[in-house]
Amino acid sequence: MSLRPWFPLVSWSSWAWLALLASSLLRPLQAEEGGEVTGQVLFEGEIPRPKRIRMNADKECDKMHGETKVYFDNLVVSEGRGIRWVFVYLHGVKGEYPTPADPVQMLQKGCGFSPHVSGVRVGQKLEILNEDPVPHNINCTAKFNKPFNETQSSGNRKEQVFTNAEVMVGFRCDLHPWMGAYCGVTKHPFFAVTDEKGQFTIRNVPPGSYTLKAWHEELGSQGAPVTVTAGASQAVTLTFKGGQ
Amino acid sequence: MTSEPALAADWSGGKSPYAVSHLKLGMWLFIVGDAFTFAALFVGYGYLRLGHPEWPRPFDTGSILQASLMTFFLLSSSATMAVAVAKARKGDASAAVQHMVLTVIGGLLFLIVHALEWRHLIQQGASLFSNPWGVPLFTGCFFTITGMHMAHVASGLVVLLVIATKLKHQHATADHVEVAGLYWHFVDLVWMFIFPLIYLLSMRTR
Amino acid sequence: MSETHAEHEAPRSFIRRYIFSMDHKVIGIQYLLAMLLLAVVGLALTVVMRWHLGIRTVLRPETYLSLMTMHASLMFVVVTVTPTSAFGNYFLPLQVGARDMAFPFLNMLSFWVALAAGLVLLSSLIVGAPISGWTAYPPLSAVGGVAGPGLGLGQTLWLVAVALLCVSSMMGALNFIATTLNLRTRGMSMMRLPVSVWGWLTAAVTGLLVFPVLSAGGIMLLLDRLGKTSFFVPSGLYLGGEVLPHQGGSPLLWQHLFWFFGHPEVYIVIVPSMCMVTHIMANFARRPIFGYRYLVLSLFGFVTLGGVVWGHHMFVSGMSPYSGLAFSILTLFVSIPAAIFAISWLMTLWGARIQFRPPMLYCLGFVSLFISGGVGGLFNAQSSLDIYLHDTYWVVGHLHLLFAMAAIFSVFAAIHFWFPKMFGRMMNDTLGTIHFWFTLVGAYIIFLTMHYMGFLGHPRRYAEISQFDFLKPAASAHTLISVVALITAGAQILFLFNFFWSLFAGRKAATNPWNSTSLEWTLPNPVPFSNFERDIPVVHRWAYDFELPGGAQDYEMQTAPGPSMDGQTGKGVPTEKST
Amino acid sequence: MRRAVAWLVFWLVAAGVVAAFYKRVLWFPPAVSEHGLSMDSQFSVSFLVIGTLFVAAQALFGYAVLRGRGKSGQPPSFWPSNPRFEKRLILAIVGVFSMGSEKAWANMYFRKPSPDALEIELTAEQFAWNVRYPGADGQFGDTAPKFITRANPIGLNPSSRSGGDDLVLLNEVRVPAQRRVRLTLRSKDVLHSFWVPNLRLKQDIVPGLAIQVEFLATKTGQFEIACAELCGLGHFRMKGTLIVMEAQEFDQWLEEESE
Repeated sequence: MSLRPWFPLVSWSSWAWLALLASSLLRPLQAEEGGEVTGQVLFEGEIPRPKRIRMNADKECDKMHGETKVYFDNLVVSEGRGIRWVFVYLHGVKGEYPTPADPVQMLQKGCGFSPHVSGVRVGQKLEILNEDPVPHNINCTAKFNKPFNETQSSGNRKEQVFTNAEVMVGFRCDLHPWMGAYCGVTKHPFFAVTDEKGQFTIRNVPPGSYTLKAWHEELGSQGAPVTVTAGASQAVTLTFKGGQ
Repeated sequence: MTSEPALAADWSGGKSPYAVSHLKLGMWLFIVGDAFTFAALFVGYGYLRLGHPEWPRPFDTGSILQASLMTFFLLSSSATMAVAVAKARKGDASAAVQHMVLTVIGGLLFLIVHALEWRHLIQQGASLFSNPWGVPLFTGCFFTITGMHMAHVASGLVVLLVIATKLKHQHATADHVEVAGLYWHFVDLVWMFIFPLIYLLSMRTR
Repeated sequence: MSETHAEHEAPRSFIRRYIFSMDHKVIGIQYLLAMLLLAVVGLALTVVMRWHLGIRTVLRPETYLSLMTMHASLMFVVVTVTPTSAFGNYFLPLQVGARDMAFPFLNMLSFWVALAAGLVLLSSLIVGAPISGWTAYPPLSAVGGVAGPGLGLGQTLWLVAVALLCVSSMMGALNFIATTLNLRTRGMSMMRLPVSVWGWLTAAVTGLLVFPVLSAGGIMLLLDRLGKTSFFVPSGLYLGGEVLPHQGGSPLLWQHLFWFFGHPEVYIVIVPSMCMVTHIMANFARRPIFGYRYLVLSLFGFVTLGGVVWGHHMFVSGMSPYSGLAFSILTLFVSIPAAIFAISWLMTLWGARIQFRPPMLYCLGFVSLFISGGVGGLFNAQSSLDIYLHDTYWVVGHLHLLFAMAAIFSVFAAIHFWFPKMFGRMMNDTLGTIHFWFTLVGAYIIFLTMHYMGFLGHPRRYAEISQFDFLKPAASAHTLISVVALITAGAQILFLFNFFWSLFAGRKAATNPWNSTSLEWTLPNPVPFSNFERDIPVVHRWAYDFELPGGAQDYEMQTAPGPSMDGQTGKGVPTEKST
Repeated sequence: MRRAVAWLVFWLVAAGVVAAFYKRVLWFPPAVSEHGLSMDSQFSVSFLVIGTLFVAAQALFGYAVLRGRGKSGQPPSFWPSNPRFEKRLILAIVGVFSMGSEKAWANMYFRKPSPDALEIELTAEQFAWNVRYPGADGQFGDTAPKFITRANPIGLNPSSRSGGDDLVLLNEVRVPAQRRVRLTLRSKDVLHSFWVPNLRLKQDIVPGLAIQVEFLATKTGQFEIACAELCGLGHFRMKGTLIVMEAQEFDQWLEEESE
């Protein structure tokens, strides 16, 4: 059996077309029924100085960055006090939602995980790729899913499916101890990760009352009640206190 | 020197030149080996205990009295076992069986009081990995060592019962009783290390 | 009360006779075959590892580590039991003149438990073998899967296998001691025992004393893993992104317990090997053993010293430097009993008319390897030098030369020597000779190079060496080792072929093909179920009356009356009247 | 013919071994520490004595075997053994080694800690070396596992007074030459071993213990730190660098780093 090199291209693109078609059919339907939760996660207290990663611990990692300084991503606060990398999700969602076929990607790149925080659905593929010329290690410290711990050589692709909801599944690379990532595993699609300004948007939420939960690697988690009405946007602001 | 015919019989193979039965020799060897198991556990216990300046001493007078009671049961069961061996040697099977039953009762009482003690400790929040009195390893060592010992006592009871039954039906000999006795005394001896090292050294001092 | 099986009939059914047999001869062969199988698996792992290290990087680091762990553990199961359990089982009762072991049922149990240990070990290979090495140092081995792949279920299975091995070895040891002490035939005084029996006895005594310690340590480690106790796990470990709940244990405690077993364990393997070699060598040198009494004394030396030198595995472990000092000096004293053996071999060979048959070749190879490995030990034994050599390839080379290669040579010698008695056929001499030379030269090239790599400071258990500049020169050495190792491993096919081919098509063996002296050679092939069909023969001399002046033949069987060179003629020998 | 080939092989191997030793292929890396030099001399003595013993024993054994070849019909000849001589030889060897070796050992371990040694703390983890200098106040801040995060790898207590100026590096140990350095070795998780071949220094790092070792580096340069105790899947990659600098250069660097 020999496959032409264009075969995966065609098959993937046809899947993509199908997905696009399906989503274009579904979206107007949901938009009418669902509401939207947006907001911002803010930091209170003295904004900590970002800490530099000593990349020279691994010469090859150092080479990738040249003179650029790299900082830890554990607590990133913007000038407007928005906290980046907060995982926000709705608690108390009922009903079944189809699992997307596309995988969520997590890269090991430049001796760091990218994205640092992401979300994946139960049953959806999480694809971990090592794009660096050096080997990494994926140490997944899941509690409610099967943990695993293995070396990932340069260019290797690993696919993982989680069977239980878990916020958050931690990932580390023990070969480069400054590397860490988190992935929230949820049963429904109503989650988001805050951006540089600490802002997030969760779309197409079926009307109802929920708890909006926010999780941060170092600051812990908190929740706030939200009530979503169809076609409306609900704005929520959450505040984490730092330096306790 | 024994007489020639007896010697010839002894030497015809399959018999011992030292006039010790295989079973007895085997039991002695087992005891030597098993003593090393307990020795290693005790060494580990001592090593860990010395590493912790504030090793807990939670046992009050009541617990020590209870442990003394256990010691009493076990010691007296050893005494009845010694009598059973002597009776069996004399050929008085029924008296031997009686004393073995007494031994089993002593052992059972020991186990029951011991189990009650365990239950009491567990109710107070003691487990293999934590306890309310401080260093978690205290109960780790306690349960491991006494547990090993209890397992030995329990299996000893089974052996005693089997041999007593067999003796009653003339399927066992005085040799069997003696070997079972050896084991039982060994188990008792181990307890004589456990009692001071684990109980008395962990007595509450005011 | 009788447990000898002289009084019951040989079992008729196939299962009772060949599978669940209580006959020591069947059990000996079962051990031999099972261990050959496990050894082949262990060797296959070596091939993969050497391919990875020296030729092409094909394994993930963790896979390399699990293969390494499994190789060591399998070989340690195999090598440990083969010299004693396989040959001891078959030949100890024959050589002391007994109808069976003292406890035939225990003997059967011991084999099946050992086999179970081997199978559980193999099953851990299937679920993901541990990566903690055969020493299983905690906390790596004690805290479960957070410490690395294979350290969850795989490590637990590994521990179960070790526990089973302990039980099996203790049953075996008990049996061997009881048999040797209790079942000797008339005239077989302790000082007339063939040296091989002394070796098995020594191994059994050592095993009886140290396996319980390992099992106690194993119980504690298992409780740490399953019961969350903290015997070996200190407080505040941070692993996998969180602080572990364990509190207050000591990793060094495991090292003490483990090496209290682990060091004598080396003697459990090598002492019976040395003794079998001594026995076989006397036969092919046609010479009485030089200094039999000293040999026996030095065996006591091995047992005693073996129990007090475990700390030399821990010179840099963080234990008190004063104990390091003491252990170092005590360890140097081990060279005394070892040298007594070496001198005895040398003197036995000196001026002898050597018959260069394969069993003898393997014995000579053993002696050479033993000397090489032994003098290497004089470096490690010095605590100050061990700072440099500890955990480097020097140690790997040293232990393989002695513990693995020398021991396996003694097994080869024993297989070739006793094959005619066990299977009634001779093995092929030419194949044996070729296999011998390949293995000897291979062993030397591989393991001397490893010693040499130790000079570089090359740490052992490295899955790859590309990270370190100071290891760059070792790359070509790794390639050399790998190529030679593959050839040497390939040469083992010769042996396997020889073994199985001779099993069915070898030349039929005479009753005493090597003109040997000990009791097993008085028996017909195949050896009858109760060994000695009529009365057990009376022994009149030791087993090493070769080259007696004025004899018609150049040897005397132990059963032959008359003056002997054992220096005890007249002592303990029954008069003719009493037979 | 066979004999000629055997001799050829023998001499080739012998020449190869001699050449390898002479050219120092796979030889010890040069020692750069004070105690390393005494260890090297102890090794040389051992190498000479044990090497001689090794060659003598193998040669004697080989000779005995070769003599036994092709002999038949001759009466065996015994070599009168001299057990007393043999015993003395072995005791002498034991004596020489225990004295020499233990002296080197004592030199390293049984000396008073020098009061003016530079204090450095090394915390090993899977699979990296965290290096800590006490900073300007000369005091280490207190640490606890519960404070450990990725950005705070050794778990410095944020409210610790003396910890604020602690300098924490990764995989890089800088020390001045010709000054005693006291390393405090700790581990966050499993056993590791601090191994610098050039320093002739190897010390296991045991979690739960703080093991101190002292050394004095005599030469400047960069040397590799390897882990010598199996610590998990990244064991082979646990690499650090020891940088020995001139004293003033070191002071300057320390000042710059802790600004």
